[in-house]
Amino acid sequence: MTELRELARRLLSEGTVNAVLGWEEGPRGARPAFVTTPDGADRLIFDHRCVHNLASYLSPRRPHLKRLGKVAMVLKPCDARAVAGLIRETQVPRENVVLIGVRCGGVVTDPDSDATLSEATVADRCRGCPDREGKLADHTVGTAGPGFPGPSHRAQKIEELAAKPADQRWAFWQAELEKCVRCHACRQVCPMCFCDRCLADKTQPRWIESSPHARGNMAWHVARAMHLAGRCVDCGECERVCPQGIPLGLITRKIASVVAERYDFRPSDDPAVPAPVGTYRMDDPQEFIL
Amino acid sequence: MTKIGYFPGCSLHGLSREYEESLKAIVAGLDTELVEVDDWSCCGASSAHGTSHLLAVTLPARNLAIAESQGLPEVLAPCAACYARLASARHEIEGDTDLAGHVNRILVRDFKNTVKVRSILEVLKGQVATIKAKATNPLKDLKVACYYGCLLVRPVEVTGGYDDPEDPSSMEDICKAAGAVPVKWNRRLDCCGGGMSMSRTGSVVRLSAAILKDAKAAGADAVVVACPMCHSNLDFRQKAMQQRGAWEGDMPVLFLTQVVGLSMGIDPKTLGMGRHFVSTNSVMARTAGTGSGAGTGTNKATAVAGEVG
Amino acid sequence: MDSTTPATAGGFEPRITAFVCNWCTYTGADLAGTSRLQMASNVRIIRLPCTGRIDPMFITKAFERGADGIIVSGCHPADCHYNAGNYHARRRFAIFRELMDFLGVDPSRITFSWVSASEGAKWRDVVNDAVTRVRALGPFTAYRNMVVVQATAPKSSSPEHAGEGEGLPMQSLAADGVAPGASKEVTA
Amino acid sequence: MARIGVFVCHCGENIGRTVDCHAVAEGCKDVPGVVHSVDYKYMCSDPGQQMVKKAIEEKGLTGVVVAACSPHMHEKTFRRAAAGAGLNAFLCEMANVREHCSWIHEDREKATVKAIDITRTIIEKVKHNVPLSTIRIPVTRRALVIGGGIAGIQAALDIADGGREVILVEKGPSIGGHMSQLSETFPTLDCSQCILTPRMVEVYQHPRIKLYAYSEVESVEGYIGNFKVTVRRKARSVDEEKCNGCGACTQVCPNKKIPSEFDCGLGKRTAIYVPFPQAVPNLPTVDRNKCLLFMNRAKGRPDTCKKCAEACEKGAIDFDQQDRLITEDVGAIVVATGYQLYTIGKDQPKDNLKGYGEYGYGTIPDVIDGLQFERLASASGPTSGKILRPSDGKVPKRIVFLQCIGSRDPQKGMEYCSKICCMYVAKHTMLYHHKVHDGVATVFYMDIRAAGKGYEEFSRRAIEEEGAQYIRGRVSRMWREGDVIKILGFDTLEGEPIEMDADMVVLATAMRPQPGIDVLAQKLSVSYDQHGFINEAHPKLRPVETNTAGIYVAGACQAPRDIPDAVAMASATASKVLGLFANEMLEREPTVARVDEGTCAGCFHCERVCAYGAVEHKDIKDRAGNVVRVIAYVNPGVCQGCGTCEATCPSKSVELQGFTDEQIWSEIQALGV
Repeated sequence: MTELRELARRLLSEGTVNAVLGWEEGPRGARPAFVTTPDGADRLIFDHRCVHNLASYLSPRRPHLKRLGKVAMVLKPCDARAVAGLIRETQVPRENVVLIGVRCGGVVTDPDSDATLSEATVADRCRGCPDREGKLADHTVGTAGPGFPGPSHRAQKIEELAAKPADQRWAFWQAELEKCVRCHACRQVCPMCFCDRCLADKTQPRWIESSPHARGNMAWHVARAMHLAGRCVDCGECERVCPQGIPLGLITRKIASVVAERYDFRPSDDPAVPAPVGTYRMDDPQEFIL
Repeated sequence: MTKIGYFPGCSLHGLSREYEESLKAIVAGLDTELVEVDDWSCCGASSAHGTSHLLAVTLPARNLAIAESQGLPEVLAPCAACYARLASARHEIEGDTDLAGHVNRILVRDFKNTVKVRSILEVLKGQVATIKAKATNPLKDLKVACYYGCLLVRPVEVTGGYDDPEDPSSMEDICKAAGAVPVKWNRRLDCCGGGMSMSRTGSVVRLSAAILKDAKAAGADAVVVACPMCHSNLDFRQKAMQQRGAWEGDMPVLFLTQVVGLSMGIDPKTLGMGRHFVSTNSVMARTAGTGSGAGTGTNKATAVAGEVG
Repeated sequence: MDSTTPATAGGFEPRITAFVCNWCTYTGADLAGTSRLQMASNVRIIRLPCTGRIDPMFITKAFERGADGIIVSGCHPADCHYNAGNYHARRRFAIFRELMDFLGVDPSRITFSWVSASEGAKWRDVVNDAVTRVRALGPFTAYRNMVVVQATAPKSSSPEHAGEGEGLPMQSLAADGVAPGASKEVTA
Repeated sequence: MARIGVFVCHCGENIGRTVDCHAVAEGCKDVPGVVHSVDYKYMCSDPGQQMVKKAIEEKGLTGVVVAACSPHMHEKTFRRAAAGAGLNAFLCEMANVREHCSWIHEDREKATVKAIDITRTIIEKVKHNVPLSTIRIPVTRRALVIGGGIAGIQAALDIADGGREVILVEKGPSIGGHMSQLSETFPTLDCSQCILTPRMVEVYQHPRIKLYAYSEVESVEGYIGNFKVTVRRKARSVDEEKCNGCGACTQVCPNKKIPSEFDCGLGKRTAIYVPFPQAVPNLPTVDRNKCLLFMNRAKGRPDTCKKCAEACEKGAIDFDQQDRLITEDVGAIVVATGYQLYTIGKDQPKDNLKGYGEYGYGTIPDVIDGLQFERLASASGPTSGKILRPSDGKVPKRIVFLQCIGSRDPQKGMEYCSKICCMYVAKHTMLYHHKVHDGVATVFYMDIRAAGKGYEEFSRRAIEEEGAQYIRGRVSRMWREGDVIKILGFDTLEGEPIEMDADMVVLATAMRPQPGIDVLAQKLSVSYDQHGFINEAHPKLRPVETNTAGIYVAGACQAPRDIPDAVAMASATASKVLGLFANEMLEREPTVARVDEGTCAGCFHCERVCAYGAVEHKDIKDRAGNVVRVIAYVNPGVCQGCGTCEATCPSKSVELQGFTDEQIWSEIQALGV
């Protein structure tokens, strides 16, 4: 923690950055912090409650970045994958941001103040997390916790769901998708959703019906899943912020496992590694094509 | 010990008993156990498919249904004609659900057509390594002309293409494993006259004589067959050929199972070597070799009996 | 009753939309026409320059607007008029197909095929097989009537997921069969 | 508000027989936006087109839908008609109710319902069409001809004589193709070399033809008018400038036992060789697989034999010569790669092809194919024109010719007829009769196909005057007894099996395209059929064009062809190419992609999927000139209109004109329940 603060104070006092994006203690738990003065650096904290993916603040669409100018950003290794995605898709020039990587031991699901990190409360995505020390960082601080063994509960649920007959899966998702009120919080929080005008807002033609009935929601969640194929870094924010508690992580993880199996691709924190959609191999599997 | 269904067919219990005798003799050596299809009936041969297609399919289907109820995944039909009838019935039923339904109604049993039909070449070809290993008496100086006839490797859709229909090699491979020396000759796949044996003996004499001449010209000491019909036309008819001046010499005609038996050192009597019309003494002389129990003496008496039969 | 496909007793005839590429499958369908190859009349073709142009949104929209089945067809790999359109399409649809299957849509409702300009007969077989397959599956009212479902189902105030960290209605998965509060489909 | 005109065509009875065209016209009347809906017997006829023009002028139509045949047939016709009446051509679309409806259904009621559906989808689409103007792009007025056989030679000469530059690429050491291997040609029996070599010399001396022999096409990029072709000039190990073609090197080469490809293996050649006396270019080539020096180098041993270099006064032999890659800009490409003969061997290049076990899989001596017989009969052949048996050099007194070997035989993989065999077998019987007067030629045939000019008379002459014995039937088996070939066949006219002896058997084997044609077709992104023959754009109306604009096809690479066909097609491609090069700029379909700069997020997925590199980065600057955003820009000249970018773009900010999302969406809506 102190190492992080020292670094932030130095960067701010030297003027290399105009602000440091990190976390601070909020009234109901950890919350994102924008530190702009050297002594403000003491507000910075990092612990198992810092669940947010700050990368979404880097998207040029967000006003914060424009106003603040050059920033430094504290990022967990999983967040680094999101930053790499933004760099890969020419949204953030690498030189415009200083990355402070923190060694991470896993975080809980919700940043509530009294949350304690344990086998029961750890976020599902941290189970079996491969790299608790990110490579994409200018500075790396903190000490990595032991981490938690896999496999992730969501993977088991996906297996369960996949094993059920099609009509039961259909019924399950009907029940879930029907609850969606199309608040698009999942879109607003996602670092990879940086389009100026989203497909869901395009009216001519309206591919995705705007009214929040199951049919329109199905089109929206299909479009979202297809756009995230090979790009979603599993930061879990969409599922956390969904007011209706829809298990969006199941969809993104299912797509991620399909992409991993078929094209041997896992999101990486190296911007040079191309995402699978948009590339191809001559011998891609095509067993489903007559 | 692998189990395989066994469909003898009328010839192997009749005119070509030696084919069954030699088959049963060598099977033990190949750690295979023959499970005869119980209460098997005639496969229909050429007469059935001459009269009615449904009859030609249902007769073999009955045997396949029995084998299926005995839990046999595969059935060996050593006689080429039985093999052809059983295999083509299985092929036709598999491709035609209406026919399958009709056959089921006639057989009054639930026949799912799961039994695979194997020819003697397929089975022995699969055991070439064992035959080579068990060849205690390799038939080094026996030159053989392997004769396939018309049904063993054709039609390729029915046989599943276990051997090239135009340029087969399985019988040669088996004979080589037995130590014999297959010769290169031309009429391996020519017709021997087949079912015309009785009705148009003249044709059989002409066709079979041409085959024997070609084998002789290629320097064969014996012709090897795997079909009772071919055997009877080539062996039994040699006397008629001589009477009609179509063929002078005499060429022993052996069953493939007998060749394998000899190489295993099984004594000729058990292999039914004496049952042929054309004496097989010349073969025994070449294959006596060091094999145990290969006494030539016994052959004379049985050969004579064979002559008369 | 025309051509080779016998109508089922109930007389249900599926509506199938085909998204095909202009250079190979559309021309293959033309060839099937010039060769007078008879086929089921349930398929309506929408022409696109390349399978690379075919967007998963087309398929969800077609299902929404009443299609019972979809055919997506284009040039064989390496034959694409635009060199690589079909390679991109192959990846896109491999993922889309698994997604729809995961969401409960029977994958045999969507037929993917490569049909070249000289394969008129193959196009006829693709069409006839797809029509037979979708006819057996019956009308896809489950998709186009989703909007109706919401009105009839009880307000799903299912308590089990409130406050649970994962936001995952565990009970709904454990329960065998239809999750509580889910739609009671009104089958046509 | 749209004012759409719908014109339903009966197409004589092609559509009218199974589709109630009047009902279709009536069915579209009530569609919102349709102000004119009629049906007529022949829309593509002049009166039909006049109807369209009159309706556009009188009713002020803003869109035209012609429900008739496939757009591949008459889209151009009706778009030209619409443009003639002042309506932008791209506001006119075709609804395919013939190939996709009337021809493939018989139930009139169902076909009519389907026709109405198809027409309605196109009506909805046209409502969202926008006027487009054709794109004009520069044309490189130089042509590439691939293949130096008679077709390639003819195409190159015609284009060059038309005043345009030509690059002729030939894979072999010399041009001439299979025609140079023939002795005489049917139906006039004039000597093949005598009519071919002048053309070959003409190519060599033509100022506007650049000949790349012993070269292959490595890669092709670009599109009509702007192809960039890379040619690999394979190393001959002979310097073309220095060599004067004296041939001294070929005399001294020690390795003389190599089967000559030109003589189909009947003659022998040296490691450094000139394929045949009249070769153009007259340059020797070192066969690096057979030259002792290169074989040693391959094993890392020092060079031993350099006899050819020592014998060469000009010092033209250069063992260190490497392949050279040369890039050429061309505007059009003619594919003329010719054919190869099917072989009856056991292993075949494709698994759907089978050999002829019945004829010994090609292992029986003195059983040869048509080209080998040509080499025997040719004066420059291994036997200097005498018909001798390859096995023992004796004169064969009985030759049996077998027609349709591989051709018209679906079990072997080729169900088509190879067109030329009936004629060249008749020719062979004549050549044989002229050279061996007491020889008996027997031909087993199924039916003689002699449809060309003077062909029937030619084959009758072979039978009636030259004594060829024609037996209608096939040969079931063939084997060798002693030094005689036994033939077992059947005479279907006599109804009797036949067994006869032959001293030599000539198989008229099927024509297949050259090996590697599929790789070349993929480089050119041209489609080909299951045998490998290149697909023409339309068998009747566009036989020498392919579906890829700017790429034409001539000769036996498109289908079995005889020499008159190949030459005619070659001249046809030349006229197409010269037509293309007639004007400075080339008009191109404006169906290209365009980026909506307002909503593009600059993620550049589109750039990654574009196969033509048509997407560029464009800076959006504010008034002060500093860059605010970087977005995608599609270069209309380069974009080929595949639309993959639009399907990949998450925010749908790029629109492919002619196939925009709105158009497709409206087509899907029209099919809605």
